[in-house]
Amino acid sequence: MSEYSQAELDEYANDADAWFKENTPSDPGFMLPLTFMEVGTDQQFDFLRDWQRKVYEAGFLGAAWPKEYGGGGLHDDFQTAATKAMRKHNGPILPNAIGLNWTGPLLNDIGTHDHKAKYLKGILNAEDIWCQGFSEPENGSDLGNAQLRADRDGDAYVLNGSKIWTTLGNYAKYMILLARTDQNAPNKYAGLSFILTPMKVDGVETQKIRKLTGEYGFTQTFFTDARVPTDGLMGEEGQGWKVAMQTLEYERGARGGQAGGYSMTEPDAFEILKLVRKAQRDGNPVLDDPVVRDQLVDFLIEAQSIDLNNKRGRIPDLVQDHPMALPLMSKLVWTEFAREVNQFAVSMQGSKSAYYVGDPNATDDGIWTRAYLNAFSATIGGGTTQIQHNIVGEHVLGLPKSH
Amino acid sequence: MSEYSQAELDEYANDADAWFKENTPSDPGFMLPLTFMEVGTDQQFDFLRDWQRKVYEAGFLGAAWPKEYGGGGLHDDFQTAATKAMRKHNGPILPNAIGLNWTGPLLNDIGTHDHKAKYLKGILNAEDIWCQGFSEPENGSDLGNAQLRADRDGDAYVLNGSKIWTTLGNYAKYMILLARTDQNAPNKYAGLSFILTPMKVDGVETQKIRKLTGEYGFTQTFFTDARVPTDGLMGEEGQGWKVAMQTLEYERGARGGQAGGYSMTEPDAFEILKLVRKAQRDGNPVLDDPVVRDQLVDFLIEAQSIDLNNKRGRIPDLVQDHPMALPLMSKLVWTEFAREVNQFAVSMQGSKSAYYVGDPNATDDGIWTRAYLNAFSATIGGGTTQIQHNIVGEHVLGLPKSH
Amino acid sequence: MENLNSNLAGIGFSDEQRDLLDVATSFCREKSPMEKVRALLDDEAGHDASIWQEIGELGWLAIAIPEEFGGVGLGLAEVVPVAEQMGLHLFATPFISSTLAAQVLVKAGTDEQKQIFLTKIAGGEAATVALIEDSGNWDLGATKVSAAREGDRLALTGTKLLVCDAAAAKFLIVSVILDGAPALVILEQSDLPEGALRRETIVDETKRSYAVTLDGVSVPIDRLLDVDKTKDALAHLQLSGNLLIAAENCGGAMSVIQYTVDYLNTRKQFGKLIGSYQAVKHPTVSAYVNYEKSRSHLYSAAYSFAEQGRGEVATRMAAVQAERAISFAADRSIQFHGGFGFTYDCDAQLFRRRAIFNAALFGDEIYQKRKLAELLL
Amino acid sequence: MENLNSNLAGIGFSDEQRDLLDVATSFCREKSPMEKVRALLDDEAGHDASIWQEIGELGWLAIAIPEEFGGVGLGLAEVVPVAEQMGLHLFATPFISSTLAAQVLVKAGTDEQKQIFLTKIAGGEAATVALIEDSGNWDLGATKVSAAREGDRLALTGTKLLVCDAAAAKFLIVSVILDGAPALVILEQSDLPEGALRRETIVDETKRSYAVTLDGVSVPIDRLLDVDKTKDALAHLQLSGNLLIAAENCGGAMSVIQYTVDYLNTRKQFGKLIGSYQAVKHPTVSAYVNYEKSRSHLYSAAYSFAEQGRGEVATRMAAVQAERAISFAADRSIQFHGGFGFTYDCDAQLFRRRAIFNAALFGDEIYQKRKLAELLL
Repeated sequence: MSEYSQAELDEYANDADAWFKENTPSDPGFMLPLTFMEVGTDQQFDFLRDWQRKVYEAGFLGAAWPKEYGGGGLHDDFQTAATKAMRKHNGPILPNAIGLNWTGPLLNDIGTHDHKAKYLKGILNAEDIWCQGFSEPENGSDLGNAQLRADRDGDAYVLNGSKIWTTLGNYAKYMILLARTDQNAPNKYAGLSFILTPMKVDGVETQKIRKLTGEYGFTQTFFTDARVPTDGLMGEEGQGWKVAMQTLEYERGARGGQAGGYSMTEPDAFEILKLVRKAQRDGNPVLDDPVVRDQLVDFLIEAQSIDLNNKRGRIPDLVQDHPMALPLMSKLVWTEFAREVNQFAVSMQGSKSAYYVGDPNATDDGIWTRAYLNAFSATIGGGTTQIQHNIVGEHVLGLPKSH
Repeated sequence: MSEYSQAELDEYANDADAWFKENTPSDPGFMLPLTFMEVGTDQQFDFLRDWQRKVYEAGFLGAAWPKEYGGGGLHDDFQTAATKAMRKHNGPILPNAIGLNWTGPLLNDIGTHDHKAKYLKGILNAEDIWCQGFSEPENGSDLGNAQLRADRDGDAYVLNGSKIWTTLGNYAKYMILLARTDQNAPNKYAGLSFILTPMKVDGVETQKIRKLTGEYGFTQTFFTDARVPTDGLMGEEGQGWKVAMQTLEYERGARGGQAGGYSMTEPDAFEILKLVRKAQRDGNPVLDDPVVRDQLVDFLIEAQSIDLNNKRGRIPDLVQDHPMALPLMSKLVWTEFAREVNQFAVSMQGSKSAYYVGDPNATDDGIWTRAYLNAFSATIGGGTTQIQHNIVGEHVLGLPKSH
Repeated sequence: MENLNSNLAGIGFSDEQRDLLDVATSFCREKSPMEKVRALLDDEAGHDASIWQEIGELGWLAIAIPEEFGGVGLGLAEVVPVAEQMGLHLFATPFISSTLAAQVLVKAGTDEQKQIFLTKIAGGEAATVALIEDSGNWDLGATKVSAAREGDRLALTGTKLLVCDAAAAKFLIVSVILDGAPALVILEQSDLPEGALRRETIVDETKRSYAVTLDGVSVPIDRLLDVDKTKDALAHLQLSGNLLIAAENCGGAMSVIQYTVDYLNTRKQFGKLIGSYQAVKHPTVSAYVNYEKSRSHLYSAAYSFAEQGRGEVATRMAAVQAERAISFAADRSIQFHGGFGFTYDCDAQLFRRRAIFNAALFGDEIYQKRKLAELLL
Repeated sequence: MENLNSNLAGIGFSDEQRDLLDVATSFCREKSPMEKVRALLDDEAGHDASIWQEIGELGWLAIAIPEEFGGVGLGLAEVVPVAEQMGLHLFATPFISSTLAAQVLVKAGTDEQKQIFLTKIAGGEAATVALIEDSGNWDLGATKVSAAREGDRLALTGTKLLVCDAAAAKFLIVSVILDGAPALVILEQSDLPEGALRRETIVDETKRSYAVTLDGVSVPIDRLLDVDKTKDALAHLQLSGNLLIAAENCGGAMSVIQYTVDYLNTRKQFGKLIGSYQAVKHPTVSAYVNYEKSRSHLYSAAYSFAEQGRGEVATRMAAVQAERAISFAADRSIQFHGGFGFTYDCDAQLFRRRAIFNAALFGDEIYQKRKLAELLL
């Protein structure tokens, strides 16, 4: 990353601010998803893909990725400024989350020149949507036990098995796949490899999964003698577990290198306050109730905790004792907060909480109940809250393993 | 237990009511313990021992134990009526808890005639104080791993080792002891025996343990080549674990046969309300604060839960689905409630919560803070709250063991 | 202090309750297996008319109706075990709606109205109550829907929301303002013009509720319930609704816990049954402990329901504890089912949605606790 | 909404804070090992006079005092790391009391008073503030202790409670009512008659506090602080007290968590380290997460302390979160130490008692949250 002057950064930040102010789309007339895991219709997907391409082409996505592969070649601080502007103007989410936040950083860190040339630009301009194939139906949390077979046959792997909870699986051109290449490895981890896998080949089929909200957004992917090129191998054969763990560190924010922007809107104390300021319960303004006010203060304190944790994490002197603590606990904290605050929002509606998305009497079109139910995708996916506790306990506090 | 008429029961209940009304001692001029685990001074102990003897001699303790061994020979319902009267008049606790609630029922259920003749009356009249020797310093929760040795030598066991958390250990004449009689048993449980052990013999020494409250109440007991008669063996040699488990069922209320009365005052919503009604926080009556009122309602609901659980447990048709659930969860529920409600009581005092027992400005002589700290004796002792969760999970819900 | 003591209820269980619990346990298990519940989610009516007829024939609708009007002459205490077992199986019927309509008639109907309408319910006809309005006020007397006298008729204006089972009901009892005071009016289904009912999109897909537009509806004056008894009837209705909802929620809590336990005992991760992990086991135990407390409160409320003061305290406590029990149990059930928990196919969501919907009808936990503070502190 | 946004603070960390954190970390670790803390529990003074002198020499008391009065000229933001590290080691000194007394003088002292008394504190002399009374009012202006003008003197009446470090303090700053309005008066130790100080029995045995009887005490009028600045000074004192207490609690939380973790990593039950049981591990993680949040709030409060609005919000949030962090961590630490946790020898109780005591001084969680609701909603 290059040196830069404060003036250059300021100019870029101003440009970004002006661009997002000008170009952030207003209400499209249909409900937009709050996270990339909630893209349920083609209409939503097309809209968000266009939006991502626009942001990229304006120079506000991948600003710190290498120029030769489609990035901006700038210092990280530039992308940070662009993302801040996007957030300020409430830009919609960027849909290609797995590509932007996981695959891209991984390619930049350990990919070959060919990998980078082939994949990076398509990630940024949303031409190539990526999905992730770690979980299997029988191994949701126990990723190391993945059973999908990848048998080498010449310059191809022959894939057989199934992956589940594939976000955007039906739109994806590529998958990052954790597969078993060695059935006889000395332990379950040693038999795994990490493969960049094309989705649009024979023998790969996706099937939509209906979520507890009644909507769609995930798929199960079935592999039946699907042949994919071996040049998609990341790391050595048998090192898939290590690569997958590295990938999860990007997800948890414990490693940097993400393209920028955001693919989820974080739970927002402001939004809750907006709801509560207008809400009536039992015929009275919610804010008249001291008990509700007290609970609301709890949520505002917690929202500030999340914001301040993020900011403190960038001050090395204030995280010296446990440098990895804040990134490793981040997912745990915000996902549980999202669940709780949305549950609270539901109860703030009084009798109106009976309604669901689609009823004309539903408060804010029913998004609060939907958001509460959707919140489980984050407390479960990407390592359940229970597993996050193990991670913090073992990796930060040094407590013994639980199993 | 004999047949009886309602008129007989009514007369007995009236007598009990009249007796406790007449004889329940008023304020002795020093602080009385709320549970038998909190007897910290000789003054307290002597007072409570006298009280127990008086209750027994009046016929209101052990009413349902066999007449030939010092009991009243009446139906259980009589003792229940007497205990109710004791509670109604706020009688002090009965100190010989291990004898009345654990040893006595065990002797009645599986003891020999000689055992009963030797021990039961002394339990009831508080002549012979009993203590319990299950936990060891290295095995607080893992009772099955007890290491105290009992080596048979003629008609004596030679005891070596140490027991801890012995309530009233320094006053006790006897201990129910879980000891290892077989070092080579096929598993850790099979080597254990359950022995009624005299405390006033050579080689047995007790040492007081200071509690987190700053007071005393427990001892550690050291055995050094102490010789005790083998006729104290309960059950067969090597069956100690089974006998100990049976004993714990008396403790948890999962088996009946206790002598009656009570050795702990239960957390009481009434007492908290008394405090809250008079308390000031920040210059204002506590009850003016809607947030406090809301929390207080939570505690009242929970206090009712405990009371109603106890009552429902006596209606077989209402516990058909899980007959053991209510007794097995009882300890978990009330001990945690006691901790929480006393913690709440501390916070209700506002700036006065800074004071502790002994300061003239302490609210109610500081009993609330002391009660909160003492509450841990119950959430830890007799199987921690964490272990109680395992018990309910495994024995009631049928969930798999955790270790 | 004495005041508190006298306000806290005991518990008991009658032979009639036991008999009804027995029969409801097996009937609900047999008639409402989960496949049936699932099949009815997309059904317009939302319940099986032939099973509803069976329920009528069993006499369950007659339980709390006086004998002189074709009823059994028992009270809501005996209805509770039935509602509990229905909740346990997410059994969709207009049973609670009809029972509540009957209770209103018992309290405030004229002799003639009782003769006509109570007899209908006792005989197995569905009915319901129309109470909630856009204000969301749970005080049932605070209605803005109005009735005006026009000769010997009453002309109604306004809209009622969340009227459960309105399409199945042969008649509805509607709370209105008449002459400046709350009143109750009986509407027959035929009194409603076409389009007066709009099926609402509600979070609990096992249930059916409707917005009912009353503008232009007019009924004869003899449909007006005894105005002098309206206040008492509305108070009774508030508590009756809470009691039966608590019963449904309590049953639902047990059901979703058992559903969770079954999964924890079969699903393995990291080579071990997930129920062996304390991070999953202990909260499941907490959920179960909540349920057991809730059941104690429920049957205490049933036992003391008719008693002044105690009955209200016990019922509101039961409502709070049951809402907590099912909400927490279902929330944790979704979580502990992992990825499957996030799908529409996992039944945990049905119970979570049920809890949200039920809380909306007669006042949620926050509301009940405020009432309890007024009663107890 | 804008209002809320402008009230929420950011975070930053100055070089001076970093330097003070470094030196305080090693000094406090060295001077206040747990054996020393334990030894001081039974000591009448409760702190080590020679170490207190060292602290004076280090210049820590001078940190937030202007240079013209012998100080370093920084603010409370730079005091926070010191208080945090003291809290971490349960380091008993009159540091916070003296710092608070200095803050009052900075805000409302006359030039002459500053010259005399601020210089003393900057030079290492202990002082304190006497605020709390029998009413328990945390509004520092609501005092009933009164001062009456008698010629060129002020005669005081009433009793102050929970005056920390009153015996060690060379002078006390007392809040009183004078001419119907709050005022502040400096008392030198020599102004107090024999027996005016009574050591109180407090829950935190590491600290010393006193009831101070003021009846009959009289001081020259020049001990009166600037009455026009009293209101601001008291508001500043409320927040300063909360900030430093939050720092102490935050440090204490980390300490008791580490103490717990050490035990969980050595104690075995059922053949396994107890830290491997999720029922123990996960709540310990929750305690730790609480602590990390608390530290973020603490340094945000330090950073924004001087800012109108934001500073108060950040400080009260920090106070709430720190109280929760240490209370929960210490409560669970007692529990997870099992039988040992129930003994006087287990250090967890020291932290639990500390949390209770600290909450009493400048308003507990419930109080702070009410203030926050007023500020934010």
